[in-house]
Amino acid sequence: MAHNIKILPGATVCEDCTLEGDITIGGGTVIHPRVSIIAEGGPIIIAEYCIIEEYSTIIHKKSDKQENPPKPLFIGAHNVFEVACKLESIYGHVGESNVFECRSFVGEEVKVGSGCVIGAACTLTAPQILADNTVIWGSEHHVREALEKQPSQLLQLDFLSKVMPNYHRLRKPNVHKRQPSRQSQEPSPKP
Amino acid sequence: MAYLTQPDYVRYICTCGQLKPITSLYFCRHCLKIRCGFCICHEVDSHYCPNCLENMPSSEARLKKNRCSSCFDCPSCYHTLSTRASLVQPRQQEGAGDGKVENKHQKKMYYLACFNCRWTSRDVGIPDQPVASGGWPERPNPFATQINQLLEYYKAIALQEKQEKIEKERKKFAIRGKYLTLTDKTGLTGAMARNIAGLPSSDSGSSSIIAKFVPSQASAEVEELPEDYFTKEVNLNQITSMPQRLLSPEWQPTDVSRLHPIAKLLSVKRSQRCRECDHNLTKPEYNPGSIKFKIELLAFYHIPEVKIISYEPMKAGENSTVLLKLSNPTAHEMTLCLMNPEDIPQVDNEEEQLENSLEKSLTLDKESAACKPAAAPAWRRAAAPCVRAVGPPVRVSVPQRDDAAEYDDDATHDANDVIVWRKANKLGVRLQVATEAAASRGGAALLALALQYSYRNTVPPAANAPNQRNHILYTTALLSLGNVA
Amino acid sequence: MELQDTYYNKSEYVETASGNKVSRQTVLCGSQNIVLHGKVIVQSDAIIRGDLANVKTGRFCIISKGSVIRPPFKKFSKGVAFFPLQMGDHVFVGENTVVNAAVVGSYVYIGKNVVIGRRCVLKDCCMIEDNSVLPAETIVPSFARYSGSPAHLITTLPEAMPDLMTEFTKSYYQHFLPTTA
Amino acid sequence: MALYEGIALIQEKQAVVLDLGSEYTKFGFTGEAAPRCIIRSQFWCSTERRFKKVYEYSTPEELYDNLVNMLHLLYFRHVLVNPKERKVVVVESLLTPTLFRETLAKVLFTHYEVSGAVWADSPRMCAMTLGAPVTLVVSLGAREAEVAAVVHSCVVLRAVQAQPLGAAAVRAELLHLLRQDCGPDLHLPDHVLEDITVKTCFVSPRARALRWQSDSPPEPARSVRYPLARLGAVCVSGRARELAAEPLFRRDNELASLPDIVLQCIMQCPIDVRRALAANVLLTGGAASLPGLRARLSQELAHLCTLPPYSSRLRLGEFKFHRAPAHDMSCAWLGGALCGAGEAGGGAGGGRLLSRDVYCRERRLRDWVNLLDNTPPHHPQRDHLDLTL
Repeated sequence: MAHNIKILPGATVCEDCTLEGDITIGGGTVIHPRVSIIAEGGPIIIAEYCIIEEYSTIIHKKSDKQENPPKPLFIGAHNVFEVACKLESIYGHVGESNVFECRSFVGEEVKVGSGCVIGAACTLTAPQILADNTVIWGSEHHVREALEKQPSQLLQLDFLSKVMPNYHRLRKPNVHKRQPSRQSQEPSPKP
Repeated sequence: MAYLTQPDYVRYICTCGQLKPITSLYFCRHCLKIRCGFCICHEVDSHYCPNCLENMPSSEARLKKNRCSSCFDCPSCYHTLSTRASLVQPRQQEGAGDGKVENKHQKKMYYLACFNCRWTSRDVGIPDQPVASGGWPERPNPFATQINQLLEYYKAIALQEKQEKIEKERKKFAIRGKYLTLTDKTGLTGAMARNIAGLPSSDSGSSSIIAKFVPSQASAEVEELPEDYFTKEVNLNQITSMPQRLLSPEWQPTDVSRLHPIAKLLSVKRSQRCRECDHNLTKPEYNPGSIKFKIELLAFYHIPEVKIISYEPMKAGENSTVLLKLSNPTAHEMTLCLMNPEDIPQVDNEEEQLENSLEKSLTLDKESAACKPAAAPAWRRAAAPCVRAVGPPVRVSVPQRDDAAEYDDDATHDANDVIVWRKANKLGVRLQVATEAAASRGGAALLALALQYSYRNTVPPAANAPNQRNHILYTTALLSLGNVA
Repeated sequence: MELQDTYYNKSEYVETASGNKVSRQTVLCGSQNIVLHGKVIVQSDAIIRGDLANVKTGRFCIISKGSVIRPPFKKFSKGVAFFPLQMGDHVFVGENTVVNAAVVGSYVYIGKNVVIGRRCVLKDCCMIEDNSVLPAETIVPSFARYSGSPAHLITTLPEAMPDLMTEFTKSYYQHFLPTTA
Repeated sequence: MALYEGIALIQEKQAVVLDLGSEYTKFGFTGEAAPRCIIRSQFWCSTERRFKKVYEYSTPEELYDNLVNMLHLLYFRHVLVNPKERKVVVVESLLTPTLFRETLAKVLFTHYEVSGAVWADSPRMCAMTLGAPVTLVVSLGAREAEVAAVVHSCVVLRAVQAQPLGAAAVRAELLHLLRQDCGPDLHLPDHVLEDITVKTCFVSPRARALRWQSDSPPEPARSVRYPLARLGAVCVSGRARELAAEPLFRRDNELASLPDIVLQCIMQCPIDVRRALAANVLLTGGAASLPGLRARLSQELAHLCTLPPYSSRLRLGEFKFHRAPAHDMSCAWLGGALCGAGEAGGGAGGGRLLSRDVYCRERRLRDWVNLLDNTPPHHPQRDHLDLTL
């Protein structure tokens, strides 16, 4: 598989990660150690200000249903992937400001909107579309609609991007664009 | 730990006949008997909130209906709510938004939020509070006035009934009496006499309540389903589930927008008491955060513990070997003897004893033997043991527990047919067992093992009691040794 | 039943002077901020995030394979911080468990595949069963046995829990032996 | 603080009120307006490591153990009082099996050593919440529908009717209908069926229900996509939502539908209270909260009155319905709480309180089916009965 990892300036990406395929990592995003991002079915684009914690896995799966050339898996800004969560997708688009809690699993044919919370240890396998601000929790997969979007994690990102370089070997940003691929309303973090 | 994560392989037979693992048994030092949660008396010791871990005096707990005044549960997912601060002015925004813009005029307002399902008190329009704890609006019971009225009514009736009864008693007495009373002579009733004397009528209060009472009115009009019910889209997220409704029994909201934070239910610390001698078996420390006990008479600290190390498969009609670990939890050396249950002396009245003791512990009077509490020979019913120890009884001596002993690592191997190893207060023994020939294949192989052990009683004896400190006690354990092959 | 011996590859583990046995296959970030108080076992693929904040464990703790010990994050009105994570003595953390707690007391048993949410406080003597999820900021009182997702109180634990946990972690340590081959 | 709470606090020790239903248990204090807790009638069974229902028993001993565990949960986890110190009001159905009653008494008196208990039947308790002299109590429980006429605080025993037309019947029908839509392999656990019933089902008016049986069914209500934990979702069709409660009204030759047993109950009552009964119907029980159920029952009753065998024997006038001052599920409990405030809690004792001493002597409960308890004192048979005691 051709590895083509693009890391935009301002991103913090630990070296102790598995990155395979065509991956773009937006500015301000923090990727903790032991993360696997595998773009086997097509490119993966991770927008700005995402947090991807230990042992999380993001896979762009290969599938016959994919059109040719495959559409990229686009992951919006401000998403939080907590420890050991897993996102598998064939095509698709993940909105912004979602929280994938610890040990959650989002299967191939789940479309995630914006502001959603996939609760800890929830396993979504059946094809479904999560409307904006959906909150799923518990073994029974209770669903409710949150009143407002999940608060952004800019402060945490700020902290992490300051602290992590002191302790981890990082991958260097290799793309020097003026602006990330997508316009964002948020001010860019102080480097 | 095996006791928490594995099935109970070794179960002891409690004095009341229940089968329990050693961890849920108690040992009454005064009766010298094993007790279990079933045959002891539980008592509420103190109330505390399991979330903020604050004690609440029981009178206050009663007043507050056993609910904490500062902690709340989420009405949507039952998880504990967290208090979150937000700064009002210039605009309502997330408190942690940007710290630098903050100025002196900003005021902190608090709301409740659930970290599990993201419910917030703002979802249902509860205004934010200026103080971090409490102050959340309370809701009255929707039926309060009606129920008040009913309560008064029935109380009045009960009072009236009581008075009538007293009146009747008095009359009966009066008629039997030697002298005629005023009322008898004049034919006045008590009420009339009171009236004449200008005394307040005895039952005027209650009778007026009774007279004023308005019973519920039935109506022929029943609410029909609204017309749009058949065409309206159902939003499942807006309707509460049964558990959500029942969480607040007074309101039972059907609509999600009516959910309200639920004050946290308190927990109790329990003390446990022997029913026979009324001595405490456990008594926890008052402090909710403490894990210590003032009194802790656990079987785990007083009777020898049997653990299975390994065993050969049991075959019907054949002998096998079982490796057991025996430990002595007491501070005195213990002589242990493993035997078959029928070898326990006074075998013939063992069963009777079982029942008698339970009877005594559970009921007041012994004559009422007609109704036997159900629990008596529970273990006999549960399963008939089909494996028994063979050969001469295993008699060993186990040293006392010594906390320093763990540091010297010399496991002395006084290699022996019976004793496999010795280590501090523990030893491994090899036991020959035989499976009954009639045991059905695939059935549970249960070994009933009686333990005879010496026990040094450390309770200072009563002044007049004979100073008997060393006892020979018996207990029986049931060991599950897989299935009969 | 008695605990069986567990064997490990001698070359894989580092044994410290205080008796800690730590696998080389772990990720100990910011190891200067991690204090293991002796006779602690950290098995392969466990992650301890000392870089975020201090992590302290007591004696005789067992951190099983694939578990993540991670100090929790908290937003204040005037800034952010990662809380230090404290763990008492005789704590067992099962496989693939994520611990985001602020405090884990002594004599605590956490099963496998458990998620302990941010800033949870587990008091002394409690047990979280396998596959449970403890949402953020849960306080688990002593002698409580929690289970389910979201986890709630199922039943209480025996009074002898401290002794049970002590015995368990000690014998686990004693039965955790290097392969002789 | 509300006044009724004030009253309750003056009393020394409020008694506890127990309504142990087959699905839900209601438990709380006398003199209060609502139970302290309504929980499923189940407890954590540590030997089997699962939740066990109280009514899951095969032997009296197992029932005894179940009740001990359940009451332990109620006393020490929910209302947090010492059982010894409190009298108990037990609210029970008239048709509670003798074994269950006796075992419960044994548990209360011997295991928990309560000092006294009152056994109160639920129809009378439901009627107490109204204060009306004559009431026809129709209670739709988890398993059974029971109809009883309460006339001046007495249940007309010979007119008591019961049929297995409770919430369970609705759930069974719902599953049946869902299987017609989604295929026969659909398996849904009970709590999911309960949730679907509670959230989506309703009872359509009689006119609409008749159209469902005709050749031109009405336009069904909107279908609902109900998400399931693992299997994605199940589509609850409008038809299923609407027809799930129909078994309650389905008539057959045995005349065992809900309106039928209501009318039969009235028919078997003395002629001079029948009109009053029809004008004082109280529909309670957990299953009664289904939207539209009251309206439908009212329509069915009005219609059925005009048909044989009722048309020739009943002249009832209008059916009128009461609204109890409690939620459907806790109505009988509230009656118990009111009753207990007058009796057990007030310390007045009253003739109905069974004290521990008496129980220990006699070892039995009074029961309406027992000749010992319902033979009048001067009846010729009475002496004979006393001899056998």
